[in-house]
Amino acid sequence: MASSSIFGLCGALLIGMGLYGFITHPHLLRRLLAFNVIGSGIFLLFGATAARLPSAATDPVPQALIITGIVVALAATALGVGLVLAYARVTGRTTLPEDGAPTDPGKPPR
Amino acid sequence: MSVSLAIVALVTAPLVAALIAVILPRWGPWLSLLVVAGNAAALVVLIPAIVSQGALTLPIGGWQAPLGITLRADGMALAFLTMAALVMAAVLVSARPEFGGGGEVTETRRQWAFWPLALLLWSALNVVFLSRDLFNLYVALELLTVSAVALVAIDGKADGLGAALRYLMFALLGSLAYLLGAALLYAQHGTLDIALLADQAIGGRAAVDMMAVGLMTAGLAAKTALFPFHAWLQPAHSGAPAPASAMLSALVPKASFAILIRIWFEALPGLATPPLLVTLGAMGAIAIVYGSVLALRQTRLKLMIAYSTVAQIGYLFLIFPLAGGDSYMQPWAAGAWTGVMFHALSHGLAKASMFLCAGLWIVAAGSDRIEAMRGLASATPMIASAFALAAVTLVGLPPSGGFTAKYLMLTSAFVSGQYVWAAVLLIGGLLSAAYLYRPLAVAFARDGDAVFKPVPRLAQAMPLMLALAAILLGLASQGPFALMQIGRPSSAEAGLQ
Amino acid sequence: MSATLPILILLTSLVPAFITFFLPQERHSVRNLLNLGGAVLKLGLIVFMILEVVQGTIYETRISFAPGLYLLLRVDALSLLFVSLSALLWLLTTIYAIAYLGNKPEMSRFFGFFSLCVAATTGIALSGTLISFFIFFELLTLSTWPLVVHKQNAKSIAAGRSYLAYALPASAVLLIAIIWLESSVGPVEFATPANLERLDDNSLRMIFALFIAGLGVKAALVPLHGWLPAAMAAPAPVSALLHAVAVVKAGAFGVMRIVLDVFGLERMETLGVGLPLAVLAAFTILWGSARALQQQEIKKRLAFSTVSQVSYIVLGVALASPFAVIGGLVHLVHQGLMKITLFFCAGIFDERAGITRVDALDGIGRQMPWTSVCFSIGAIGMVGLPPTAGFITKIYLGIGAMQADAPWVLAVLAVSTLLNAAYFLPLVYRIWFGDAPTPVPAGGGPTERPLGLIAPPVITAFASIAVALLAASSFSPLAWATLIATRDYLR
Amino acid sequence: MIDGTASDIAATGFDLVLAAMILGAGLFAVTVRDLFGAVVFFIVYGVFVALAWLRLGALDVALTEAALGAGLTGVLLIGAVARLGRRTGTQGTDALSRRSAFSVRSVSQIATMLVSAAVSVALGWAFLSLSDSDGLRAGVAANLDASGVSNPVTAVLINFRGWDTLLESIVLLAALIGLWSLWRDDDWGRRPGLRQHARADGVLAMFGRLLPPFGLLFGVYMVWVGSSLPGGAFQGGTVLAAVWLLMMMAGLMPPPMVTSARIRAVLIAGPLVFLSVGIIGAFAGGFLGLPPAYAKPLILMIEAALTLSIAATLALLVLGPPGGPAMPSGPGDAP
Repeated sequence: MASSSIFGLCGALLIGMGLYGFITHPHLLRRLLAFNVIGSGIFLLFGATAARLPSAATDPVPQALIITGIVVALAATALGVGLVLAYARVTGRTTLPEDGAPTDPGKPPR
Repeated sequence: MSVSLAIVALVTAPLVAALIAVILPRWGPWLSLLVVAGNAAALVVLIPAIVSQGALTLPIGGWQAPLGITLRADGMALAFLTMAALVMAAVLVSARPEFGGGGEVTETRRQWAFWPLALLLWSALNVVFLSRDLFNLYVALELLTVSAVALVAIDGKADGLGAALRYLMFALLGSLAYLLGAALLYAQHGTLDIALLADQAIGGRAAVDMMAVGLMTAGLAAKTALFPFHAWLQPAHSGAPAPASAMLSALVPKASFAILIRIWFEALPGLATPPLLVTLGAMGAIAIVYGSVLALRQTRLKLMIAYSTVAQIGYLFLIFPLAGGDSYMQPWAAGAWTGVMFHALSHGLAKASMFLCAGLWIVAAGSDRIEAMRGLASATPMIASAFALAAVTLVGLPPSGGFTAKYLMLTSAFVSGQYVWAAVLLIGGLLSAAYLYRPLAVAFARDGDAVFKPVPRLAQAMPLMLALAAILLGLASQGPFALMQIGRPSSAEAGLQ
Repeated sequence: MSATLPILILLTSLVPAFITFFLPQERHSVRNLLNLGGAVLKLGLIVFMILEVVQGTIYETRISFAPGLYLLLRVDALSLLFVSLSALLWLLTTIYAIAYLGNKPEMSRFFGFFSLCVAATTGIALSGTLISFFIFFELLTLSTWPLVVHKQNAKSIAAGRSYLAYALPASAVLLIAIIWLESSVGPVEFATPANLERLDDNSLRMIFALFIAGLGVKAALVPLHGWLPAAMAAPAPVSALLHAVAVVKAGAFGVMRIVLDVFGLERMETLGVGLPLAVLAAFTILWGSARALQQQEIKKRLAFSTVSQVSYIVLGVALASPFAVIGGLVHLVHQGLMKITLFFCAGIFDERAGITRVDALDGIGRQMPWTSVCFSIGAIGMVGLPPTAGFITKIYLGIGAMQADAPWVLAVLAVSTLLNAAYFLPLVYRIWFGDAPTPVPAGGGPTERPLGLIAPPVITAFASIAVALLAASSFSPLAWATLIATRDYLR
Repeated sequence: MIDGTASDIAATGFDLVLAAMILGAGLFAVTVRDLFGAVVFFIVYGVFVALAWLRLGALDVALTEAALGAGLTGVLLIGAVARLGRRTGTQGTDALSRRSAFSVRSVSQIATMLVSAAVSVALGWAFLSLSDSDGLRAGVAANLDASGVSNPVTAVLINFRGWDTLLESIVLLAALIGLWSLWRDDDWGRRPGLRQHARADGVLAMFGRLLPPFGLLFGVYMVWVGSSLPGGAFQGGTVLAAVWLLMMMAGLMPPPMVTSARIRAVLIAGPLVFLSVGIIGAFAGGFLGLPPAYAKPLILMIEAALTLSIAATLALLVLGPPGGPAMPSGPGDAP
C-alpha cells in the first residue's frame, strides 16, 4: 500500500474525528482545536491525492495551496482564540449560551 | 490596456487603501472616498467596454489557467461590483460620524480598526465577484469572513462578541467544507479554473464530482445563511454597529451566493438532478416563510431587519428550480436566472439602506425598540422615505428592482408550471409587507412629546440614495438586464435539469 | 410629439410631486403655483390631445424594462374618457384642498403624494398593457397610503392599515392573474385582442375571477369594500380623491379594461362569467345602500353610497348589452361629478360648521346656502331623479337590462333607487326644513369662504346637471360613451 | 529486488504506524477531558502530521505544518488555556461525558458519531475512486525556468499563484487587526502581551540571549533557500517570529506599542511591496507579472519584505492583549 493511500485515508478519518469534536464540544477552544484537526485532515487528504501517482514527484500546486491553507487556518484560529478570550473576559463564559445551532447538543452544566 | 487596469484597480484599490489606513488611521475616511472614486472610475471604464466587447478575462501575472489565476469581468460580476460599490460608498460615508474620530487627540481602538476592516471586506468582495479560480475564491472568502467577524465584534460588548463567535464557528465549518470540495475537484480534474472545469466535466455525473459540489454547496449555504444554517445571521447582523450590519446583510451573503452560482451554472451545470434542485428550492422556500414569520414577531428594529434578511436570502435559492423555466418555448419569459440576480442586487441596496436607516433611528430615539420610533417620520422625513422606498423594494412592488425580480421569477414559475414557487413568492411578498409595515406605521404616528437627537442631513441622505438606487434599478431595468446577459452561462437559459 | 405627449401628461403631475416633496412647509405660494400649474397644464394637454385624436393621431409610448416587461402608454377613447375626468376633477380638488387645508402642517408631503396619486391615475388611464396598468395601479396604492394616514392619529393609522391589508393581497392576486394569463398568451396589449385560445375555458374562468378579485378591492365590491368606510378618517380632499377621482375609479376602470379589452364581451358571454359578475354587482348595490341607511355619520353614509354607486359601472359592463355598457361607461363620469360634489360639501360642513352627523344638519340650509344647494343637487343625482346625471345612468342601465334579458336587474334598480331616496332625501329635508337647534349667532355663522372652497362644488354640481340636460348633444359624456361603446366594443 | 520489497514493506509499516499515531494523537486531542491535555496532544499530533508530509514528499508543507500548524497554533492554544484558567476549560466536557445514563445527549452523541463516521467513509471512498489526474506537474515544470526560482512550490506560491499568496498575507493582517480590535478600550496604546519578569540569570533569559542569533540566521537562510530548496517566506517568518517572541518573553526587549507607527509599517511592508510590484507590473504589461529577466531579484525582494511582515504579524498574533492572568512563558514551561 502506497504512502499516499495510507495518509489519504488517515486524512478522511481525521476529518470525521474533527467533525465529531466540533459538534459535540460546547467549549469554544475545543471547537477551534477540532477545527484545526479537520483542517489538517483535509490538507492531508489533498496532499495525498497530489502524491498518488507513484511514477512522478508530488504535484507542487497542491503543496502551495496547502501552505496557503495552513496560514489562513492559523489566521482564523488566532482571531477565534482572541474572540474566545474577549468573550470570556466580558461574560465569564467559554461556551455560547442558549445555542440555537442545531448542531450543538451540549449546554453548559446546570 | 485601460480595461485590464480597471479590473486591477477594482481588486487592488481597496487593498492598498486598507494597508495605508493601518498606518495612517486618521486618513481612513478620506482613503475610503478615494477608493469609492477609484472604483467608480473603474466601473465607468469597464461597463461600456464589456458591453461592446463582451466578457473580459485577465490572467494574473500573465499565467493562463490552469497554472495561473484568472479574473473575468462578465455582466453578473459587474452588476454585483456596482451594487457593492454603491453600498460601500453609502456605508463608508455614513460611518464617518461614528468611526471618523472627531477632534480627539488620541486614537481609539474602534476608530483605528474600522477603516482597514471595511476596506478589506470590500476588496474581498470584489475579488470574489471577479475571480475564476476556486481556491482563490476560498482565500477571498476567508478574508471576507475574518474582516466581517471582526466588524461584528468591534463594539466589544458581550452580544457582539457572542454573535461574532457563533458566526465564526459557522463560517469556519463552511469554509472547510468548501475547501474540501475544491480539493476533490482539483484532484479529479487537475484544475481549479471554473471555465476549464466546465470543459473537463462535460457529460458525466461522476460521484466524486457530486460529492465535491455537495460539500461546496453545503459550505457556501452555511456562509450565505440559508435555512437551516441561518442561526448565526440574526445575532451577527443585529449585534454589529449599523454600518457593519449594512455591509454584512447586503453584501457578505451575496459573495458566497455568487460563488454558488458560478459553481452550479458555470463550472458543473451537468450535475444537477431534479430532486436536488427541488431540495435547494424548498430550503429557500422554508427560509422565506420562517424568516418572515420571525420578523413579524420581533419588537426590536434591527432584529426584525435581520430576520428579513434570512427570508430574503431564501428567494435567492429559488434560482435552482426556476432557472430555465422552459424559456426557449416562451421567448418573452426571460428567465428566473436574471430575476434572481435582480433580487440579489435590489435586496443588497434596499437592505443596506434599511440598516443605515435603523442605525440613525436608533441613535435618534435612543432605543432600538420599534415602539420607540413613534413620531420619527416627521422628525426625520428623509430617513422615513428611505425606509419606505427600501420596503417597497423588499416587498417587490413596482416600480422597484424587487418588482422586476419578482416579475421575472413569477413568469418563469408559471411558464414552467411550477405553481408552488409562485405561491411562495407571493406569500413571501405579503409577509414582508406585513412586517415592514409595522415600523413605518409606528414612525408615522404622531407623538408630540417625543424628543429626538438631531440627525445630520448628509447621514440621512445616504440611505435615501441607496433606496432610490433600488427603485431606479426597477425603473431602468433595461440596462442592468442587458448587462447581465453578457457572459451569462447558457445553463441559465436552459435550466439545470 | 405623438410619442412624448403621454409622457408629458404624466410629467405634469410627477414633476410637481417631486418638487413639492422637497419644498419647505412655509413655501405656500410656490407649492400652490406648482400644483395648480401642473393641473391646468395637464388639462390643457389633454384637451389638445383630444383634438388631435379626433384628427386621427395615435399616441403611443413604449419604455422597455426587460423582455416581456415594458411600459406602454397608449391613448384610446376609453382612456381619454377617464383621463379627462380625472384631470378636471384633480384641478378642482387641488383648488379645494388648498383652501381647505390652509396652513395645516405637512403640506408638502400632502401635496406631493396628492400629485403622485394623480400621476398614477393618469398612468392607469393611459396604460396600454396589463403590466403597465398593474404598475400604475400599485403606484396608486402606495401613494394613497400617506394621504389616508395624513392626520397621523390612531384612527387614520388604523384606516391606513386596513387600506393596505385589503390592497396588497389584492395586488398579489391581480399579479397572479396577469402573469398566469401572460405566461400562456404573451404580453397582453389592450389594442390587440389576446389569443385566449391557448388557455382552456376553466383556466380562463379562474383568471377572470382572479382579475375581478384583484380589482374588486379598489372598486369596493362586496365583500372587498371594508377599507373604504374606514378610510373616511382622512381629510375631505382625500375622500374626494378616493371616491371620485382616483381610487375606486381605478378599480372600476380596471374591470372595464378586463371585460372589454382583455376578454371582450363575446368571450365573457361564452365563458358564462358575465352573469355572476352582474349578480355580484347587483348585490353590492343593494348591500351598500342598505348599509348607508344605517349610518349616522355623513361621511360614512357617503362612503357606503359609493360602494353602491360604483357597482353600477360594473353592472353595466357585466350585462354586456349595448345600453348597459354605455350606461356603465357614462356612470364613470356621472358618479365622479356627483360624488365629488357631495364630499366637497361634506368637507365644508365639517370644516366650517363642525357638522359630521346627519342630525346636525338641521336647518343648515339657511346659514350655508351655496353648500346646501350643491349638496342637495348631488343627493338628488344619486337617487337618480331628473334632471341630474344619475337619471341618465339609471335609464340606460334599465334599458340595457331589458336588452340583456335580465329583468331582475330592473327590480334591483328599483329597490336601490328607493333605498337611495331613503338615505339621501332625509338629509335634504333636514337641511332645508329642519329646525336649527340654536339661534344663529349674529354675524358669526359659519362661512362658506374662501372662494376656493365653495367654487369647486358649485362647478361640479352645475356640471352634474349640465351633463344630463345636454346629454343629447354631441360633446356630452353620454355621446362620448356611446361612441366608445359602439365603435370599439359592440360588434 | 528482495531488498526493494523489504524496504517497501518497511516503509509501508512505518507509514501505518505513523498514521496510527496521528490518529491516536488526534483522537486524544479531540476527546480527552482535560483542555490542557487536549492542547498538548494537538501539538504532538501536529508534529506527527509534519512527519507524514515528509513521507508524502512535501518538504515545504512539512516545514509549514511543523512551524505554523503545530508550533504557533499550539502556542496560541496554550496561551489561551492559561489565560482562561484550566478549571473553566474542563467543566463543559466533564458534564458532557460523566453523566453516562442513557439520555438524549448520548443519543445525539451517538448520532453525531455515526454522521462523522459516514463522512469519513464517504471521503475515503471518494479518495480511492478519484480518476487519475496528472495535476499540474507538467505545467509547473514547463514554466519553471521562466518563474525565476527552481523550487517549484515557491514558483507556484510567489509567481504562478502569487495572487493567492498576496491575499493570504493580507488575511493574516486582517486577523491581527481583528484581534487588536478586541482589546479593551483602556488597553489601547499599551504594549501587547504580559509584562515579563524573567530572572536575568534564568534559563529563559539565557535562551533568550543565546538563541536569537542562530534563529535569525536560520530564518533568513530558510527564506534564501526557498527559491531553490524547500523553505520560504512563511516558514522563515515563523522562525523569526519565534525568535522575537522568545526575546520578548525573556524580557530582552519590550513588545512594541500597538499604536507605534513603526511596527505598523513593518506589518504592512510585505503586502504593500508585493502589491506595488503587482501594480507596477499592471502598467508594464500584466498585473503581478514578473518578467523572467527580473523574476529572481523581484521574488527575493518580495520574499524578504513578506518574511519581515509575516514574522511581526505572527508574533503579535500570538502575544495577545495586555494584562490578564499569567501566561506561560512558552511551551517548554508547560507542566
